[in-house]
Amino acid sequence: MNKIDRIWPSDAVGKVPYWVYSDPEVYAAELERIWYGPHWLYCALEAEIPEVGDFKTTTLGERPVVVVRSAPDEVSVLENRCAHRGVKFCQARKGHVKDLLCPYHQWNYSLRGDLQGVAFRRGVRGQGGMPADFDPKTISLRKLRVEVANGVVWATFSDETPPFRAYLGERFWQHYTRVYDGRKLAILGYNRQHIPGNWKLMQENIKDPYHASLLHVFFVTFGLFRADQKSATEIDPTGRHGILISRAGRQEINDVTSGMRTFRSDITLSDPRIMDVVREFPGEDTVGMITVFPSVVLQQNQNSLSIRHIVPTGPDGFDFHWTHWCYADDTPEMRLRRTRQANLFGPAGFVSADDSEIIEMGQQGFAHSPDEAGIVLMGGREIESVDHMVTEVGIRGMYRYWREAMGL
Amino acid sequence: MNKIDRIWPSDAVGKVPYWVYSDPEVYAAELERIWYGPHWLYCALEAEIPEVGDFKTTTLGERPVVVVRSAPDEVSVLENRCAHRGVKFCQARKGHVKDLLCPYHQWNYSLRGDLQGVAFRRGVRGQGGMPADFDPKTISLRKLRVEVANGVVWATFSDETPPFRAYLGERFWQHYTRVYDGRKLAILGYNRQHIPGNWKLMQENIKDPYHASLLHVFFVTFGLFRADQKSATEIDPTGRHGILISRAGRQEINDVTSGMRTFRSDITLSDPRIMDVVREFPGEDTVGMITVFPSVVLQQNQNSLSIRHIVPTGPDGFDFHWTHWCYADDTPEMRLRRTRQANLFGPAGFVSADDSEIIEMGQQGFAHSPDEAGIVLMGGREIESVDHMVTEVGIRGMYRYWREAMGL
Amino acid sequence: MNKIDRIWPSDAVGKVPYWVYSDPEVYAAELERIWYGPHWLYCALEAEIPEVGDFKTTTLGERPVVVVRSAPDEVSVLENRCAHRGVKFCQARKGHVKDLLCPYHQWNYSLRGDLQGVAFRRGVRGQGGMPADFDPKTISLRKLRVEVANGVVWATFSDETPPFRAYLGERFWQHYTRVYDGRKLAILGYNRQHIPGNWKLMQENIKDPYHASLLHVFFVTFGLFRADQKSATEIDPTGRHGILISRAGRQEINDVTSGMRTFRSDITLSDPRIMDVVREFPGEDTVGMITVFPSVVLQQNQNSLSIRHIVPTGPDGFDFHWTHWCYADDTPEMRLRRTRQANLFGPAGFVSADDSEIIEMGQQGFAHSPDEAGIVLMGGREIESVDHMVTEVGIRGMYRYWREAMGL
Amino acid sequence: MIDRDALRDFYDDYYITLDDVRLDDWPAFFTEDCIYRVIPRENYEAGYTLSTIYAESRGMLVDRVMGVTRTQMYAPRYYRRFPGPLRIVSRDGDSVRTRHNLLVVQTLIDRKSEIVLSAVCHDVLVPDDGRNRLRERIVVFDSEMIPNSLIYPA
Amino acid sequence: MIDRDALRDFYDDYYITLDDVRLDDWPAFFTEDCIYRVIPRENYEAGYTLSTIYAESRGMLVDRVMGVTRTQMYAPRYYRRFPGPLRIVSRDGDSVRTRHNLLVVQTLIDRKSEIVLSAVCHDVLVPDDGRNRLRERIVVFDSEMIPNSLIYPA
Amino acid sequence: MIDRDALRDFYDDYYITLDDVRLDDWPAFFTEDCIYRVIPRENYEAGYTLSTIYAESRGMLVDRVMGVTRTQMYAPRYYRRFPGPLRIVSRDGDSVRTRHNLLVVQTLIDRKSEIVLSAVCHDVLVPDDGRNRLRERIVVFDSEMIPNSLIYPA
Ligand code: FES
Ligand code: FES
Ligand code: FES
Ligand SMILES: [Fe+3]
Ligand SMILES: [Fe+3]
Ligand SMILES: [Fe+3]
Repeated sequence: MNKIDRIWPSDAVGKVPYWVYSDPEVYAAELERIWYGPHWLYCALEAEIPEVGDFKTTTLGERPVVVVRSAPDEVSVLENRCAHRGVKFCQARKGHVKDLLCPYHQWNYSLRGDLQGVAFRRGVRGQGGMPADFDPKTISLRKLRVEVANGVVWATFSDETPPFRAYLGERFWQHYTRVYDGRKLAILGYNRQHIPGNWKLMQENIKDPYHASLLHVFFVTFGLFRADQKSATEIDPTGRHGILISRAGRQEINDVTSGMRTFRSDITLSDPRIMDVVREFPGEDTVGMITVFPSVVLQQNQNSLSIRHIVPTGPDGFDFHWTHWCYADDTPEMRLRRTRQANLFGPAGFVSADDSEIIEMGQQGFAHSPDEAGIVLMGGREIESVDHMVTEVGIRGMYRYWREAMGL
Repeated sequence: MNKIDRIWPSDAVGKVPYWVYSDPEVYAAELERIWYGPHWLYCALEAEIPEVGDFKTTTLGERPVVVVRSAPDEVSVLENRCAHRGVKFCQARKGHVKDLLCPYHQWNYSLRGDLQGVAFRRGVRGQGGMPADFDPKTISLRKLRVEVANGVVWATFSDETPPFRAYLGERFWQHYTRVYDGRKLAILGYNRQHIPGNWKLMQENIKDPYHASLLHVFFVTFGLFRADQKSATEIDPTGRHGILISRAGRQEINDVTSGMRTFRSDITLSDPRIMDVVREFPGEDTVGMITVFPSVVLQQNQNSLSIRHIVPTGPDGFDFHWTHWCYADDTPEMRLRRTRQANLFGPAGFVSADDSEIIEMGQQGFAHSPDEAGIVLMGGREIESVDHMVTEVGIRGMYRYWREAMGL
Repeated sequence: MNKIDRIWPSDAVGKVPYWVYSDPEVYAAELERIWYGPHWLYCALEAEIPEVGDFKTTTLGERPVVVVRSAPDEVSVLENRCAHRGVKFCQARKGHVKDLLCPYHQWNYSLRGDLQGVAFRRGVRGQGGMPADFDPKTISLRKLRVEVANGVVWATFSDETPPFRAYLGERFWQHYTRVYDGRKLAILGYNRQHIPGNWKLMQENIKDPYHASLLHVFFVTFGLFRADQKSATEIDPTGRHGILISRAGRQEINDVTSGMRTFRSDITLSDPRIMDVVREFPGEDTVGMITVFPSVVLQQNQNSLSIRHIVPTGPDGFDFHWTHWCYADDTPEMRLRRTRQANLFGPAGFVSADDSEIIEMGQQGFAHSPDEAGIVLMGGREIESVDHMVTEVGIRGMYRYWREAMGL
Repeated sequence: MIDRDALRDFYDDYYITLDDVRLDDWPAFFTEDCIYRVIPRENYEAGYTLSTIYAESRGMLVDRVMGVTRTQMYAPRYYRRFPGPLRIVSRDGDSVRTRHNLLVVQTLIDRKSEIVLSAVCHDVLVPDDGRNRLRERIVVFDSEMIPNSLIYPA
Repeated sequence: MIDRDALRDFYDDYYITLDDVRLDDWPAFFTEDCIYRVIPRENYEAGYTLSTIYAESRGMLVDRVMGVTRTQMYAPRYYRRFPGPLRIVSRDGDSVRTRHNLLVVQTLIDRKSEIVLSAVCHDVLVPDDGRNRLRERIVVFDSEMIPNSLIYPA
Repeated sequence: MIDRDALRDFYDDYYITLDDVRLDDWPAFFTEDCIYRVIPRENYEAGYTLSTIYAESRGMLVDRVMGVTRTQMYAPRYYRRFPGPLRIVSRDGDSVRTRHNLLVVQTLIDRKSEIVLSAVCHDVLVPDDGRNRLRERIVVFDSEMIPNSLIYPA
């Protein structure tokens, strides 16, 4: 890989240079050091592959993989690249198989990725075949390390990655298990969109509570997420993970909202069922948005639960896959409630469309000024958790970690 | 920026190597040294933003900017990139605002680009906010130097750029003011097309009267621009600017036209109103096509007036924005005449479509032969103004200057 | 050109690293050293340009050329790039001309590419014109070396390329002349598709008989090409060219087919006319698929005859142009038979669509793992012709030659 | 009974209203208790309820319009809708079930026009105080990867 | 009165004539004193008169054809037109005002097919010595950035 | 005689059958001795017989379906067909010759929707034991460079 000759600004904590979003060399290094490095990447929900032989295909970083239930209590994550001549042999999004078969020459793999059949290995009628020193036992699909944590499948390309719970850290393990509490999950459905902006902008967006009170008129007006509400912005010790916590308020004019351009006291809902929220988690908090670096956002917003998967496609864009889910034992009413609240999220979401648009507008703004830098001073230069949302600490934390991981 | 290891041909004046049109390193250097260097770039017509608060967005080189009337007699040109985290905050083509507001966190700027409002700067209920050393007065949108010359708004990224009149030079200031004479202008409308060829090919095209008599059957046949007519090809002392001057003739067979493949004596117009030209400028000349390096073509062709704005999008293409205009006090008849004559120009122009097509065909021809070179010897090797159109002097002049500016 | 710092795997013959398919530097070197180097490239069938003045445009590597009959017994292949300023002057696929004229400034070339007319060379009415030292006789379109071999037009950019027959080698000249036997050819028609995979994958595909018995259910089931049939896989002494020879069998269950996942004993054709094959070539062989490195596949499969032309468009894709042909003296029945059998081939071919899909799936699989390698050990490590199809020798041979040619 | 001419006129009005971005007039094309969804084909075929846009009443459509016009932030764009031939699937009393394909083409500033949705619409129309209205409209779109946001309704 | 069948036949003829590039037959679809414009939506909505193609008479359409066939230089290409449902907007005496969307797809040599125009057509038809003709046709296109040239009429 | 309503219903059925990938039902839209071809415009205009898909009988269409469903290997994809207005070209006895444009839009997994074919269809329909069928269908496509494979019929 070419050497990266970029200099970080002198205000190391308060500024983020724009070349991090557009430099192809930096992006190539991110794939190696972050995506294929010591980090856990989101793969799937167990609910998507309940039976042995059920599989799902997805992409980690830029590499296609197959996520398959290889035993009742085992999930295997294998590179979707045949060991023979590299074909992405599995093309379906989902399915059920007995074994993994590459169509080109029918090399055949067990659900664990071990090569178990090589067509014509012994030749045909004494002709051809593989040489004596060819040993199928030494060949397999590339297998990733896998952990299944309360219904969610995680994988990593690296041997150095700590166990998933340690990767999150105790505090974030608590946040994680608040929603992923071991109950069986079920799929509500998917949304998929391509966002033409650097992948880190999505991580920033969900680590940035500062914008929520200002960009999202819907949130602000109906008090779903607003600066005057009890809230917290936490990061893990490394700074790479974050969570935004908040407690819903009302559509009220007060000392804070009165000063907000985005607060609309005159807007009302003709059918307020979208705001029909029920409390289902311990505590008063109504929003818990977790960013697990680098690949995913875990959304709990009112009763809407989703996993938002980031698949980078270059320095200037990423595919964004939304998996909305519910608990397997949800009542029909609860499923309907979650489906209804999903109107706030996704490519047409009352709130999320603001974010996907702003990310594109960000890339448009700085793509041609790589040597300028953004300012992340809200809440000062501290890098530690705080009990409010008037801060950019989550972003400062992520870049402190990013520089370590990237050696920049 | 990587060093460019390209060698110019030995016939320094008579040849132009094809790598100037396709090498990404060369293109990157052009952005820095030419587009963001000591050159005036076309922004807008004052007529597009008559009132204080009126704005227009456009792109200079590859950078988005906002062109806004910041005072009755002042136009500001500001990078469309929020000082906070770089968002291209202004997305509309045109509009009217009281201030410039970024939607992401509502940082607020005066029409001059000064930061005048930072949401939650003091925090919310004592929490968060910007640190003590944060001084909004030191922060603004990037402001470009601006000059308004007889209704046309120009801007430059560089402090070294001489005043606009000096940039043109006296002689070209005269050419410029022949049409931009201080009268109030009005907008007739726009055309926009993407031309898949290097941006310099458009500058060359309008600096090249040699082709006009040969490529453009319409011009030739109806005598609008033809080699047998009185004409001139002028360049400024630096060689970067040029003008083609010509005097319309008739559809006549003579010593010159008789030898022209493109002269069609048998073609007639069923409705000749498109040729209903009136004389409106001092002197006999009917065509004055000015190229102001690097960003624009100023068209006066018969009664059709337009500004053709070049926005490069890479080594192999550019967006081409046409602004057709008239004088504010034009009669309805005159506006109609200009609208009618516009059929010669633009993406569907009887004449201009030949040029946009030929530019694409040029890029297709040499893109894969960067080490070959084109020949620009028509009219010899001289680089000085001449009183005819059988020359490529304008191109020779541009590349003499381009090599200086690029240090190549 | 930048230096390529890639290391070939230690198992030099048995493995092919994936960077050969995706590295832009490698691709750039391939254009220079292979496509524009000492190799014959397919241009056209003489039948496409029977009369003097008939021309066809095509692309060799990435360079556009004009293939024109410049004399009753002479075909000229000229770069489609005007010597003046590089315009791809000829835009039609096919046509008939008296001379070659560039529309931009009407420089005019003979059918052999010699510059024979420069508009306004002597100026107009004593003004302008070309300088004294301008000598048209020294200027021409770039002319390629051309050979016409039994109705097929070949060209090369290099002076070192041996004569075409020597380039093929005696053995392959015999294979070539088995079908291209000197009889007059006629055009049946074209198919054109863009395949998003590296160009070498197509060469590999047709040098790889191993896959045919496994991927192509249609071939296998109806016995058109199957491992239990008499066959041969030959390469030329350099390893760059290859041929797959086979003798059709029947839809029978035997020791081999019984073990084939892709053999479907239950499938029958409702209208078997597609299998109505007649023997027309000497010998028993029913299939002869020749790969002439690097640009073309010569197909003789049953009675279906085509030339498949590879036009690379970058490391990750190529345009694939199919020219189906017949003998000029074919009966209407025979033409119909060939047209009918063409259903097996092309973008919608019962068989070929499998291949174009598998090539895309290959690129998808390894594009993001350049440092991994594919295995080509079927049939051992030998690199010599064999009389069966259970081998990857053709691929091993091609890469042995490719490394020589590339100096890697 | 809603005859072919009435259906033709209904859809002409419907699509012209949207193409002209007269969003405030849009909810009136639906019954008070309508079901409206824009849903990925993937979800629809799997029986998943999750929709990209989902409404259970005319009121929710009014709220959707409020969102697009009052609360959401997005880059300016044009949508243009190209409906295919209309199929009458079945009639049940005075209601009629129809189906047609829909291509939605979007254009953003300085960009070429592009396909944003390739979809099929499954509708149910009924006479409803004096005019015809949609009691149900399910827009099932093939498009696997939406070019960023979906702003206007289909 | 020009009824629906007559309109259908008129537009079938009109678009087939253009798709088949029988340009010489095209001006006859217009009245002698017709207005024809192909105009960017941006100009149309701003009230700007500038059009990408502008004609004030059948003669100017004849001249446009002359340009395309005799004087202009351009790479070969195919255009194919996909008109949407036809809306009858109003009738005034024997003239009828119609509206429909139009998608124009172009294909250049060795390239994939692409959208060149996404537009809406505002037409006025009248009976004119023995046949129906366009007295006015305004093609308002969304497309913000034309892929190089616009050669053939819409 | 096959009237307009019958034609409309025929093509509605035809395209819905293909859009819904009910391929086994597709051959029945053709007569036993039908001619079906999907052919590049380039070949068609040059008089070349070579077609991208070619069938001389309903049996060959059945075999084509067998290929797509039983023998071929390809990545999953959606096709959606957008036919343009139908033109009745001529009638000959009880057969009718029609023509219409056809836009085929494809969507692959994780990709944006794209045009796969921009074409014109020249058809001949006849009544054939109790229903209408295609005796001939020639799909002439402009598309110069197919995005890899053409899997499903048009
Ligand atoms: S590439 Fe998979 S079996 Fe050969
Ligand atoms: S990016 Fe503009 S206010 Fe934050
Ligand atoms: S470029 Fe060909 S004549 Fe000038
Ligand atoms: Fe947000
Ligand atoms: Fe010109
Ligand atoms: Fe094959």
